[in-house]
Amino acid sequence: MPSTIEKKVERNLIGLTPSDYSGKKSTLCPGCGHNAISNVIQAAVFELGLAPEQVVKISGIGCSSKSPNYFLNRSFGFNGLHGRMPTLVTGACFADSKIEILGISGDGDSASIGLSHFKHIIRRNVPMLYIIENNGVYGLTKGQFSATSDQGLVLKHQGENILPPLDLCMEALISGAAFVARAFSGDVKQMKEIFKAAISQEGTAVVDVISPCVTFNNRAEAMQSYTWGRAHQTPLQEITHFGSKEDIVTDDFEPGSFKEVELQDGTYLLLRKLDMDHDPSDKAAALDILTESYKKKYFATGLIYFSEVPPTIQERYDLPDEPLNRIGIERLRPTPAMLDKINHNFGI
Amino acid sequence: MPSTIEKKVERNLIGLTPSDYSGKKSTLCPGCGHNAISNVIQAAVFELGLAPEQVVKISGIGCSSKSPNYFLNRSFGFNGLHGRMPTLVTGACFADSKIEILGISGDGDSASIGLSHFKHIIRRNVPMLYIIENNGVYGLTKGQFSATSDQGLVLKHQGENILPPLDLCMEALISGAAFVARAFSGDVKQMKEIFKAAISQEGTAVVDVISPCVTFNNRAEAMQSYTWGRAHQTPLQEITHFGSKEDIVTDDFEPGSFKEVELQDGTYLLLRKLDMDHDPSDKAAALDILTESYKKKYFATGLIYFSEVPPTIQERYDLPDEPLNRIGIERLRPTPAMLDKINHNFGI
Amino acid sequence: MAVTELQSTTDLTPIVNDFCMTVCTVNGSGSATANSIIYRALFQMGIPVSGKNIFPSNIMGMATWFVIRVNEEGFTGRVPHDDIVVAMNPSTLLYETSFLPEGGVIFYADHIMIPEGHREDLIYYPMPIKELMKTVDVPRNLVAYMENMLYVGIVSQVLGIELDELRKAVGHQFAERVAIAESNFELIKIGFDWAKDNVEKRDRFVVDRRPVKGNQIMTDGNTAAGIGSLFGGLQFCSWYPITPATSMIEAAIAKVDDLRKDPVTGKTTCVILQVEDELAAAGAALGAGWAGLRSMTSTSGPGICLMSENIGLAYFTETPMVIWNVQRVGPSTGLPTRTAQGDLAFMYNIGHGDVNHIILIPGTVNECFEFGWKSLDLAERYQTPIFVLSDLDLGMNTWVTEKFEYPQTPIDRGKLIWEEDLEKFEDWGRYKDIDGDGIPYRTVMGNMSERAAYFTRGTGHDEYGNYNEDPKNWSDMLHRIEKKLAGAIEKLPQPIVKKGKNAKIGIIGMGSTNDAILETQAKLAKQGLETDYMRIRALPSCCAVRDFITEHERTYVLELNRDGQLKEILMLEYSDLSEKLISITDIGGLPMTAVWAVENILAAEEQYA
Amino acid sequence: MAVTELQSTTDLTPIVNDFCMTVCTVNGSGSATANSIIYRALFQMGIPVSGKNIFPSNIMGMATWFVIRVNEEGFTGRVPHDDIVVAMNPSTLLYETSFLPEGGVIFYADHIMIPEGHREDLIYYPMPIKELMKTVDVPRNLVAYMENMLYVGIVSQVLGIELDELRKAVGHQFAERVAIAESNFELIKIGFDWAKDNVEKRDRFVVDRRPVKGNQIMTDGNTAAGIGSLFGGLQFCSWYPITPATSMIEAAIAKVDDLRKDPVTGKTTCVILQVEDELAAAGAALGAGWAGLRSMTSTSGPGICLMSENIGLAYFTETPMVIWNVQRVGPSTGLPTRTAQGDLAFMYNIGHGDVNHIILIPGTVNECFEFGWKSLDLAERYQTPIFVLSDLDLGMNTWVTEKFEYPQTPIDRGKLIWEEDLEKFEDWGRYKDIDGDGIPYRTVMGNMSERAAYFTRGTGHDEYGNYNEDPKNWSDMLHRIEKKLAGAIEKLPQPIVKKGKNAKIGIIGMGSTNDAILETQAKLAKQGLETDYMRIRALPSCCAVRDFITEHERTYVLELNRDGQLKEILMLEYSDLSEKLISITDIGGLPMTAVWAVENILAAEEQYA
Ligand SMILES: Cc1ncc(C[n+]2csc(CCOP(=O)(O)OP(=O)(O)O)c2C)c(N)n1
Ligand SMILES: Cc1ncc(C[n+]2csc(CCOP(=O)(O)OP(=O)(O)O)c2C)c(N)n1
Ligand code: SF4
Ligand code: SF4
Ligand SMILES: [Mg+2]
Ligand SMILES: [Mg+2]
Repeated sequence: MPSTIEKKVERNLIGLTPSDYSGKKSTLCPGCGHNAISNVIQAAVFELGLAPEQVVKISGIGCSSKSPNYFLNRSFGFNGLHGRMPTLVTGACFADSKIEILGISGDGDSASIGLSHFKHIIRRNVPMLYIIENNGVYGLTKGQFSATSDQGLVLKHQGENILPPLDLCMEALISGAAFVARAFSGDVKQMKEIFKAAISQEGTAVVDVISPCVTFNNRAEAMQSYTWGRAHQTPLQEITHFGSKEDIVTDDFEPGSFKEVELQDGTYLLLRKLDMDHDPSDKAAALDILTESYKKKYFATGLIYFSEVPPTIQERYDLPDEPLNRIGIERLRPTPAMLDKINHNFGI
Repeated sequence: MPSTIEKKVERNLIGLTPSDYSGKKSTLCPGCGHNAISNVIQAAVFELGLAPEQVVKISGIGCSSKSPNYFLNRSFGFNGLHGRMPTLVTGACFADSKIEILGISGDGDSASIGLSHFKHIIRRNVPMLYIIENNGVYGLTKGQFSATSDQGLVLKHQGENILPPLDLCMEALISGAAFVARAFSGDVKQMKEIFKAAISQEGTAVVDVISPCVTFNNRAEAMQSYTWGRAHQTPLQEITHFGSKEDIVTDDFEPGSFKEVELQDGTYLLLRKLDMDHDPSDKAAALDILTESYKKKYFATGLIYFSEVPPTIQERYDLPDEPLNRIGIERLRPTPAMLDKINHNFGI
Repeated sequence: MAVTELQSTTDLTPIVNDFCMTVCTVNGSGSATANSIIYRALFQMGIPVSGKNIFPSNIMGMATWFVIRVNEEGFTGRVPHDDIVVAMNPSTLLYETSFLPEGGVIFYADHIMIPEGHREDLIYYPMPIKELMKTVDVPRNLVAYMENMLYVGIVSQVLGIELDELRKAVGHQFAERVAIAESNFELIKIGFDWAKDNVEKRDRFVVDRRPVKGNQIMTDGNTAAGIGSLFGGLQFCSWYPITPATSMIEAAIAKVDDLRKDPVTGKTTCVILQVEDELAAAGAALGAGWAGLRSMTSTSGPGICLMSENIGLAYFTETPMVIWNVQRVGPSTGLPTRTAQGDLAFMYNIGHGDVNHIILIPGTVNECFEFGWKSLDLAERYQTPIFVLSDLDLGMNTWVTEKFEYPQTPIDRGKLIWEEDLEKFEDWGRYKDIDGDGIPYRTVMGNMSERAAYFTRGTGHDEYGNYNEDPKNWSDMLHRIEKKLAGAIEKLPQPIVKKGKNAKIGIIGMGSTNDAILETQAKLAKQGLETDYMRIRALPSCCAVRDFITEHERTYVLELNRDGQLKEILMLEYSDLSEKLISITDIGGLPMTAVWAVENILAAEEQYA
Repeated sequence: MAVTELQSTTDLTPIVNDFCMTVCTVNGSGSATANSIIYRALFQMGIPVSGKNIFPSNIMGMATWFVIRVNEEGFTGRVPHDDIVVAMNPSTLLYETSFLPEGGVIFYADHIMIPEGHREDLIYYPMPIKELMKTVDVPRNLVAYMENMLYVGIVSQVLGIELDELRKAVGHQFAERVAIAESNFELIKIGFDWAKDNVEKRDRFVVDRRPVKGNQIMTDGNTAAGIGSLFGGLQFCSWYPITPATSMIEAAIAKVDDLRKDPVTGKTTCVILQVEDELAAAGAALGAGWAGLRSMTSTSGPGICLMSENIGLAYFTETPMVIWNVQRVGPSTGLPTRTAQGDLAFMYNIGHGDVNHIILIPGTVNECFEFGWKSLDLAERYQTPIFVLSDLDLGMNTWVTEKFEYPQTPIDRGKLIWEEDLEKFEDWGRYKDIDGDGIPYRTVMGNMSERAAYFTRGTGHDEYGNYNEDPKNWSDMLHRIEKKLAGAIEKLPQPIVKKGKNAKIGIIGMGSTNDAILETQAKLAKQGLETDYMRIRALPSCCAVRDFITEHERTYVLELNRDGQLKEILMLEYSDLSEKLISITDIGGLPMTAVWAVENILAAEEQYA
């Protein structure tokens, strides 16, 4: 559990304790940014009062993609193929639309081999929280460049990276994601609020978490290192997620300095303005801030973009409320009369 | 040959006639937008005075990807795999950097199955003209939705398209392309000037040509139909490509109403302002115009974006000037002394 | 050359219900509809008939051949010659008449010029298509299409196809769209009447009504497979367009609303989703299968290649899913609109590492329906990807087949367990072989029991799904899976044997060549060579196959590929009998013909004479 | 338990140059360097040695075993037990000692607690690692790493590894970085000196210097393959990271600047490019091969799956390219850091439709170098994808091998023709079999002749590359390709036979199991069973293999997979001999051991006794 969770929180809304949300012991490197994310995920799900059985974890291949094994033991998990996590989610999401799907991926996984799936799942608006544990390097294969590596980065066996990085938030934006955020493994407090909001959101919510690889890409000058991240992080706003409107306390803030947003599940998000004055409902502004932060070498975190959710892929089909995977077999097979009709039609 | 080529042009700079640039008889449907593109390509290459042997045509799979067979018979061609054209180009481009590579693709080819390659080849800045013959439908497989199909489009065996289209110009832009244009099979004059400029450009030049499929997606209300295209086309500027500065005639135009651009190969582009007043060197403006034109349902054609070209992938390697595929075998094998040194090093 | 000069052959004894007619048009002209009216009318007259479309890989303007075979004995496989050619495409006329033997018949649109001195041994019927078109008022964009209706009428009249049956066939074709049906029939009738008044029959081919068999239907394998899957309780289908698999999905799309409204809620219980590529199609079907949905995808060779990594994942995570491969000609893009049986060896070995897969091979349209539902049962029962190997000939061509039979057994979801079931197990583990049959029990997401969840991975795992690199654990896991699937063998569709009289020679075949091989068997018998014919319907093969090979002196394995892939698989499975197997193969992209098979078997037999 | 209580075994006769020592650490602690210093020093002393890293699929903090085997006779394959354990990882100590037989030796860091009553039949050497570390000043982040140098010193002293050779080995390891070498050696010496003063030798294992063989080198197969490819004139290599193939490319990256400066211009003649995935890696290598560059890619099982569509395209368009598969354990993600020979059947059949592929199978590090350059020649000569099948054991572990031999033949670009060459042909066509050997002449882009260009396609094409759907054309094309590749068979690396004395029993193996099988052969001979051993180095196999099988009463095919894949392929190729082949397989992810092979062969032999 990250230190941000106060000791007193022993049981959540549904009476479970934090340990009900824990996972296997991590086998990632000590200090790996991904471990922080695992901890925050379990804290966020705990605080939302979701039973672990209501969550499903699906991932690709990589250190990042191994991490679902290290949180939420009682949730189903699928550690699939490199780059193909979104494809598994696309099929699984129809089985039971009440289940929250967490997709966990790496930068190699989503920005290289899986880029097309990443973009197409957003286009389909598959309801899920899509987390990229972005360290700008291939961790599990021991330090090669990924498509988000800084240009000019030098790695031991690879030489210098000659290509410019791509920005997964920008990609998500133009693919039509209605919730795009960037977080940092060095700031678990902000990350937790973002995750809580993202889970409350319908449709595809994308969170690109800069998550240092302490073993292969953590030199102070690297843009995905702890040092650089800590020195350059520029939160776009202070985010707090609230279970209900009543919980929101804004007495301390000046009027006009904050904004309340109601999420689809009736929970609330409070955004408090900081220096940046970024309007997350403005797509052009969102694109601008991404371009600018890269150019000016600062590290914008927080809610990049947020809008009304277009219909999800499930909503575009006329499915029963019941989970599809529980529908009894007698309701799945058309009747003999229907077959007679077909035979009749193809017959004489 | 499209009607825009005046009769008198019988021989080009290098003494060849238009028939030296022709291809096999097209087996596409009469009226298919792709046929117009084939014609314009051969006209553009003819007018640039490039020998057909200096051009290579590489494509994926689809009606669009078949079309390289129908122009430039004397150019090498490779009709590869569905969606993988950019990968072939990535390898082939190193063989001889003096060859102009034309990549021909369809919307299914580049926006669905090949989306990741499309984006990564741009990121690598592989020198080529990347043409998408975009009809918003799968032609060769007889009419299914592609990722650029209009939302709400109805096709015979498919029902209604439930997903929003993606915009390949926008994708090219954020992937870092330094030349992004949109053309229309119904406007061969503009297309030809764009192609000429794009071929003169180093690095990846992307031209998304809206190219109606008369058989499966040409109903008047469809955004990729001739009717809709003709009714809504809004050229962003008048484009003319000139072989040299001396050829440029601007007497007719008001000062300030045009702009000259020198291309890397010493040729020139003249852009004459029209109603839109779009600055193609402004990336944010380019993104805006794409978003806006989709929202407001007009059809912006012309040069969307144009900038200084970052180093191409070839320039990032220190290659000889000679074509690599002609280097003699004796220059490819390290010497016995070099092997001795290795053996020595691994030995005792 | 004046057409009237052409002489009829002297012998005019009718040949009843036995000919092969090829209609030669350019594609995109709408001739498919015209041809379907002809074969449908024949079908309605109780005459065995098939329709095969030999089409190019493009959309419009290239030569296309539509072959209608009529055969009293019910042999409707392909034949290598034509008896009748209907020529509507000037550019290929010479080529097509080369398939006509002496006495062959050619109907041709009379604006086509028959070159001077062209074969005098044929019977020519010029058709005044352009002339007759002038008598009607047809919108310009429909002219080419409507011209086809004229040949329907003319040809039908000359052959003896009944006008009433044509009318019924038109009605069937256009269903509710009565006005369109009317205008089509009008042209057919004009052709028909013109022929009645103007054509003197000079050839021997005629059709004659037969008692209608009530249990027969006419359709194609892809339609059957699509519908069969819906009857199998298909809940999720992800796909990417590819010829010749697309029409299978389109058949399912066309019927899903009718067939799959949940009787309780009126909502749909089946999602069909086009995705970005075959990697995604396989991944999504796998994800759905994993999550407890009955799932399927359908593709052809190139798509299978792209699915191979996912297939290995499904195999090793023991996830149910069904993959149809409607085969076309490979390698590579190959001949996308031609037929073959060339993907067998690849699929049997697909995926890196050790695998063993189950392949179902339907040989009739009826079986496409049956394997449509059955494959979903097998996938869930054995928790593995089930492949169904069809092909373009079976999938896209039109066959007479028996009525689809309502599934004899209820939907089988295998060892899928929910909250209550879990209670029964003291020590459940996802990969634990509790019953000793190698098949573990399976939970799926949404199961709210605290004990239900497990972590699925393509990496080494123990009985509980935990990561494990221990050599023995790995080996045990792989051997259990092998055993699990070995247990399936005798439960798969058994081979079908058609016996000859005291035959010493065997023939083995699979899939769409069934008609041609049945005809081969009959022809061979006529020539004094009795054979038994076994059609394999699933791999790995069951012990009946061993018995069959053992019982025969030698067995010919007939297949449409270069390398004799089925024969190779049988050689491995029955290596002690391998000398008894003789491979006969053809790889030209067209359906098998009995003539070819007979010729090759007899040639091979000579060395044993 | 006090360590001093432990008794030495009574018999102290030295066992010279014959033991297996496993160093147990956690990964990420830098022990690889320490271990390499040990085996390098042994190598320098002229003693046959190998080093195998048995590591988990993660980056840091999990148990890792490094196995150093020393064997006078040169058998350095894996053995299933340990003689000596060096224990630095408390969590796995009990597990590791279970591999020690009675009299086994255990060196352990003395902060590890040996549980009370733990095996008394072992010889324990506590190492005061933490204590000794206090005597030196090491930056905190290097402490764990430097601790390893201490065990190097202690163990070496006890075994008799010479200090001078350790110093040389350290120098070799750090090359120019002299200061680092110094500080490492300092710790080794502290350990060494401490042992000299404090350890009483109570075990039997010692090493003794042997005459150094001048023709030997020590390295791993991936390094050899990467360098071999550069000597093969590799011009383009596209790749995507995957264990255990990555280090092959990294070896090429490390050397490309030194080795591949064009002697004329001083520029580079070889491009190595990491791309977005294996689809792109294969596509780019194919594009480069097509364009006239000598091209290659390297991957492992999951990547091979993704390359399958491109492989079919390369096969059918007859495009040269080389694909290395450094195998790991499948199916699926499997055991990514363990070794196997399980991809053979898949690769032999890879691609839909009929294919036949050439596979080279190096069995020594030296051959990795040789096949590195040779594969590029074969690819261009036969205009087809050439597969090279290595594995993790061969590729990533350290072996003593013969010096790399400079290629005996100049680079062969096959029938690649340019402008002048074209003049010689009257009627050139890209797919025309001008020489009757099935191999056509090939032009590439940049050729400025008006006649050079052709249109390459994966669809049916005639001799000139034009689109063609004609059945005979298709069949002819496929059969020519078959013939072309059949012509290669006797030109591929021939099998190597090691004869026993009048042996009636054969053994067939391939690849990295060579060492274990050589040892098996020797062990069997000692037990009275003479065998001949044939190592297959390429498929399809040549007639020498037929002869070998024929000449032996029976032949055991030994391989590291579940299904006996090599045996199956041989059964198909020599079906008449299939009863003579007996499959012995193991699939646990570890290299083969002679003990296991001997046991299995003897057990099988019993039924013939
Ligand atoms: C098809 C395939 N190709 C390559 C690999 C090897 N591989 C495993 S993890 C990985 C990269 C992971 O990088 P990333 O997604 O950034 O995750 P990280 O380890 O950095 O968290 C690769 C290439 C694979 N497993 N499958
Ligand atoms: C791997 C693979 N999947 C599917 C196909 C089938 N296929 C051929 S063309 C095509 C779509 C072509 O659409 P597009 O790229 O838009 O080209 P168009 O025909 O519309 O010009 C598809 C899916 C294929 N050839 N290969
Ligand atoms: S290698 Fe990097 S990404 Fe992987 S676990 Fe270690 S620190 Fe994390
Ligand atoms: S089907 Fe459409 S895209 Fe294809 S050739 Fe015809 S009009 Fe063009
Ligand atoms: Mg990463
Ligand atoms: Mg298209």
